[in-house]
Amino acid sequence: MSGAEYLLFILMLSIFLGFELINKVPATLHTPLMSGANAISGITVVGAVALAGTGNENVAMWLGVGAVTLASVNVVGGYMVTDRMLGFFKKKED
Amino acid sequence: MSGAEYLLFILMLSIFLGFELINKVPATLHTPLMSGANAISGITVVGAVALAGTGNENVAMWLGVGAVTLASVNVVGGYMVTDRMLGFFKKKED
Amino acid sequence: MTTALMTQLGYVVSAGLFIFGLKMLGSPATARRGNMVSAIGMLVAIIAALLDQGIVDFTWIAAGMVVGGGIGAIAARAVAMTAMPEMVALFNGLGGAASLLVGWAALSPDAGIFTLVTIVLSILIGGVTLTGSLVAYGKLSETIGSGAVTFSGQQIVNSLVVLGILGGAAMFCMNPADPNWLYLVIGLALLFGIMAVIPIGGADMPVVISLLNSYSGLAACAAGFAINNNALIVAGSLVGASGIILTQIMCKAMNRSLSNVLFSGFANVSSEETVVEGEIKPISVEDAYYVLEAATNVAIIPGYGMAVAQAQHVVKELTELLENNGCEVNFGIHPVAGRMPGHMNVLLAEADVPYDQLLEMDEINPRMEMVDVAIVIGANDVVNPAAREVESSPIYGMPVINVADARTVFVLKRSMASGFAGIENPLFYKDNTRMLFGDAKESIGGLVREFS
Amino acid sequence: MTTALMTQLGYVVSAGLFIFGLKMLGSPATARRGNMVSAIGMLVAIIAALLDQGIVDFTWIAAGMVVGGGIGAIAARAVAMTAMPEMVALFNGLGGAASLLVGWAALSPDAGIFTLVTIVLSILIGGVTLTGSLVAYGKLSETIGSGAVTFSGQQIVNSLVVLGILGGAAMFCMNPADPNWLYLVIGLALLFGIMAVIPIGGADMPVVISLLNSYSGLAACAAGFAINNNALIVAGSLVGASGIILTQIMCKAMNRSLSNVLFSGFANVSSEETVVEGEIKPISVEDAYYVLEAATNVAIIPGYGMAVAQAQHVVKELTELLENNGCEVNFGIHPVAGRMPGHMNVLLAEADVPYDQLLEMDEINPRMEMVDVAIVIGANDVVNPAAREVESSPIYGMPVINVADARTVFVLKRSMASGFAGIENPLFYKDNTRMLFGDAKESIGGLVREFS
Ligand SMILES: NC(=O)c1ccc[n+]([C@@H]2O[C@H](COP(=O)([O-])OP(=O)(O)OC[C@H]3O[C@@H](n4cnc5c(N)ncnc54)[C@H](OP(=O)(O)O)[C@@H]3O)[C@@H](O)[C@H]2O)c1
Ligand SMILES: NC(=O)c1ccc[n+]([C@@H]2O[C@H](COP(=O)([O-])OP(=O)(O)OC[C@H]3O[C@@H](n4cnc5c(N)ncnc54)[C@H](OP(=O)(O)O)[C@@H]3O)[C@@H](O)[C@H]2O)c1
Repeated sequence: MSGAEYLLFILMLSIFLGFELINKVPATLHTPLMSGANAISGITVVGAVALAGTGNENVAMWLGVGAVTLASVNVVGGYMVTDRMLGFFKKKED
Repeated sequence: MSGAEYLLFILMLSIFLGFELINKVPATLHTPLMSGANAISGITVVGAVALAGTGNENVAMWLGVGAVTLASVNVVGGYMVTDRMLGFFKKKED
Repeated sequence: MTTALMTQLGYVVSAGLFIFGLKMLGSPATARRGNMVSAIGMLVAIIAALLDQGIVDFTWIAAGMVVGGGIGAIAARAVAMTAMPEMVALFNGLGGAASLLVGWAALSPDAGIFTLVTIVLSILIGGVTLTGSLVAYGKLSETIGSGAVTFSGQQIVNSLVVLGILGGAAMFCMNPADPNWLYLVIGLALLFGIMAVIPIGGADMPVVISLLNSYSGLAACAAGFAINNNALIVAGSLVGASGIILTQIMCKAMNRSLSNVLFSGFANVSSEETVVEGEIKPISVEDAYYVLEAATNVAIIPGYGMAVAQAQHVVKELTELLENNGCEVNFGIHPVAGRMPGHMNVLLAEADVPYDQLLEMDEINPRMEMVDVAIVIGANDVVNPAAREVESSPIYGMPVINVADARTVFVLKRSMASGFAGIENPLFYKDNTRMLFGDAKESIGGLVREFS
Repeated sequence: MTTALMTQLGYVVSAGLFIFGLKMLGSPATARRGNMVSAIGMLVAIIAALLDQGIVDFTWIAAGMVVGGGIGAIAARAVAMTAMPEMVALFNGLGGAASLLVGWAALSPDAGIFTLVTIVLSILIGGVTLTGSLVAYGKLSETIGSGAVTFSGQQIVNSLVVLGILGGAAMFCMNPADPNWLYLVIGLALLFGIMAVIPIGGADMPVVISLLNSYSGLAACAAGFAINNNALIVAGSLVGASGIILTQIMCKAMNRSLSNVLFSGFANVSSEETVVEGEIKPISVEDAYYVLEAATNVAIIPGYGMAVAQAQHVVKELTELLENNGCEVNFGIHPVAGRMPGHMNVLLAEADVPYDQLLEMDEINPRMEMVDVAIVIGANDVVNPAAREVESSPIYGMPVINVADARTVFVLKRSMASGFAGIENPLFYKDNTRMLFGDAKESIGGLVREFS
């Protein structure tokens, strides 16, 4: 498994960074944060496309297609609903 | 250059993380931060040892030995002087 | 530049965009653009992934994306803001399912032990996330009963499932060619997700969802290790961190430990009897109107009942009438009011309440003494003074909003029923408390009519 | 577990320790342990590096470490706290030199273009860092003149050097076998470091050092790419970020842009004449004592002069005497007081002043009106009211400590000479200002003797 050492590094750095960033999100925005994070977790679509596009119609491909579909729901739905929520947040104008 | 893509990832994450962390250091500690960061930049010693230990007494090895020496000054001196400074910082007891 | 390199650069850029997006979520003023930035990051990552040389046929990819994206878009438009908690739970489950499928599909005959372990991890975490989220969805939407389901021997059954998972996973790693071990692990992971969530009460679902949210990130991470993909690892870790932090915040705001939430509901402790002094003093809408008419400083404390009654819009109307009447109005938002963190903020924002009028608990409490009328709308536990006064109370130590410090308190609810924690609320019996019984939307509608 | 894997795990652990260490530097209470954690991280990284299979002979490694470490240890013990700025500059230069050497040594006949580029970068950045830091050291320690060195045609010479570097670097990447291009690049990088720093005035050296500190991190980063080492990349980026942020903070506190600092000193603008009204009112140590004796609230504003006079210990004595006399004493620390960020804090900490007594500019300014006596000890620019009042002043807009708001101001300095910015200070002529001329250590020593 060449590359695993790099992946470990990347994992560690992202976790630290995630903690720093999320800790700064104010309580007001915790619901959009949750649904936004949810949308990001749809990143699996990136892994799934390679599996769904092999062209040979075997089990792995169908699994990949399923993953693409489910993750797409997550991505599109997650970002749209977060955007809808955040659109409500307004500062007092008067 | 296999691995370069990982290195880019690691670079990006560390820079973001560095900004998050350093921005939180209070002004009181800026001098120790500077000398502490200096000590960390002595990390080149890690790259230098492999070059200094090849055993064949060519230019590369002598360059490596030079780098080990200089970086060691930086590391040992940097951490010690930072520790000395931080040792001065005390909270009011009474 | 080779396409492989372009793909990798695309992943680096997309990870950077996710990070920037999360940074921008740090303030309400930039949050919406932050979400856009994050979405662009996702787009970049998907385009980068589509450059993969191994992709020869885009038909099924396109089909999956269109179907999935379409469903997502419709759901996102249709959902009511009051139903956000269950929506997030459902999406979360789908994310877990996707990781499960990716892990499964990544299985190839020549996989090494490291890859096998990460495959098992992504299947396990993905599976638990899927069924756990579905149960949480069911409880929140009340499709299934929201109570805690317990039965004798539950501990033993759960222990057996865990042992089975461990054993099955080990056997699978040793015999990757035999699909039965794989099926066993998948089945047990799905079962475990159900078993883990059913004993938890409906009102603790936000904690569960948050934790499962974190898991869905970890599952993506594990899938990233399995297929050697940086983008999945970075994005997955960010999600993992987010879920864990929200979980911590909720537990702290409830003064409970995570293990207390996961392994024992309030159900068992609610046998305690608080000795409550004083009597209930109901008030009519008309009398309440006279008091509010004379008030110059009003604090509104919303809770889960406001979401149930869908009263946010009429609350906004009342706020405007009060303000036109020369009264200062603020909202006091408890971190665990409602059924998910930030729930009240979203509902009130939907009703056009500006976010600088929404004060956090620590901001409103010191001002409470200057408040003429505190209107508690469908909140109960988050304003329960027992948390400060009654040492034997199960919620003792939980920080609450001190409405009793205001000159007068109106409590709007339908009955004397207790809130989620199932305990008596001495607030209702205080001298300066008046109960305005009825559905919150109707009661406030009545007040609005009196004003206009 | 292979040793290669162990090495990599060691690097991951060490990077984690660096990150934790920096996190702990976020508060004075944990900072010292944070530095320890970071040092342990370095130890782990070095041990991991020593596991490398390619190392067959440890003799020279050990020799280098003992010699280097010994020198570092001696220097760290011997240096006076007032000499910290030059110490940091010197160490910084050594770090740059080490990166230069590593980049150079990494050159091998079979290096690809990516590696060659990173080698050139680490040599260039390392070289500039080395000589730039040495010049900064010279200016700070006054081994060489601290003034800005300018000559006609300087721009042209610098442009030629930059062109030479670019050309040489390109030629080197195309003909890596010909060492002459390499030598040319090294020589020009060293020259450029000198040329870049000599035109900058001595008091701007902190900004330069901070920037060079950032460069030394980038050089380590580049070396990391050259030899494919994660530990160097992570640690180098952290240092790079730290230097950039400190540079920004200083520029902001001086209300100047980075390019203004680097490319034009104050020297050219100081021809302006402020019309100053009022007269100088000197005060004797004895009279100053009587005023202080009656004061109940004193603010001390230290500046570069306190470091020059090494007056921090006697200042602490005075503080104690005042406090025993029932007076409240606070310190107001300007972000660019002295000659490096946090300079005053370290000096006062050395003299045992607790850090919670050291207030930042934004904390002390609103309190200034309640202060009976503000004692300005060797500070000048950081208390110059021209920054707020005189629009034509070169420091106009720089945030300063508003000592003139105090009932009485004592200014301790040796003469009417101006501070680093070379401009008149209208503070000295204000009605409520009294000048206590003389070396700060002696003046305060006199006050201490009066008290006891
Ligand atoms: N937000 C989170 O993230 C989160 C996470 C985990 C747990 N929790 C828990 O959830 C609870 C939240 O506290 P809370 O004060 O918001 O809610 P609560 O304690 O659950 O009380 C809600 C109250 O609203 C009333 N209500 C329900 N429907 C109503 C309607 N249509 N009109 C008027 N009133 C209505 C109910 O009384 P009636 O039936 O008499 O009307 C009930 O007493 C806390 O115990 C918290 O620990 C929250
Ligand atoms: N700290 C940083 O990070 C940093 C970075 C970049 C630039 N700077 C610049 O450095 C300056 C710092 O301001 P500052 O107010 O601390 O210092 P300053 O403006 O340089 O003034 C120092 C004063 O101390 C007096 N002094 C010198 N030796 C003394 C002694 N032995 N006893 C008593 N007084 C003595 C000098 O007057 P006499 O000669 O009359 O005694 C001088 O006016 C600012 O212009 C700032 O922009 C600082």
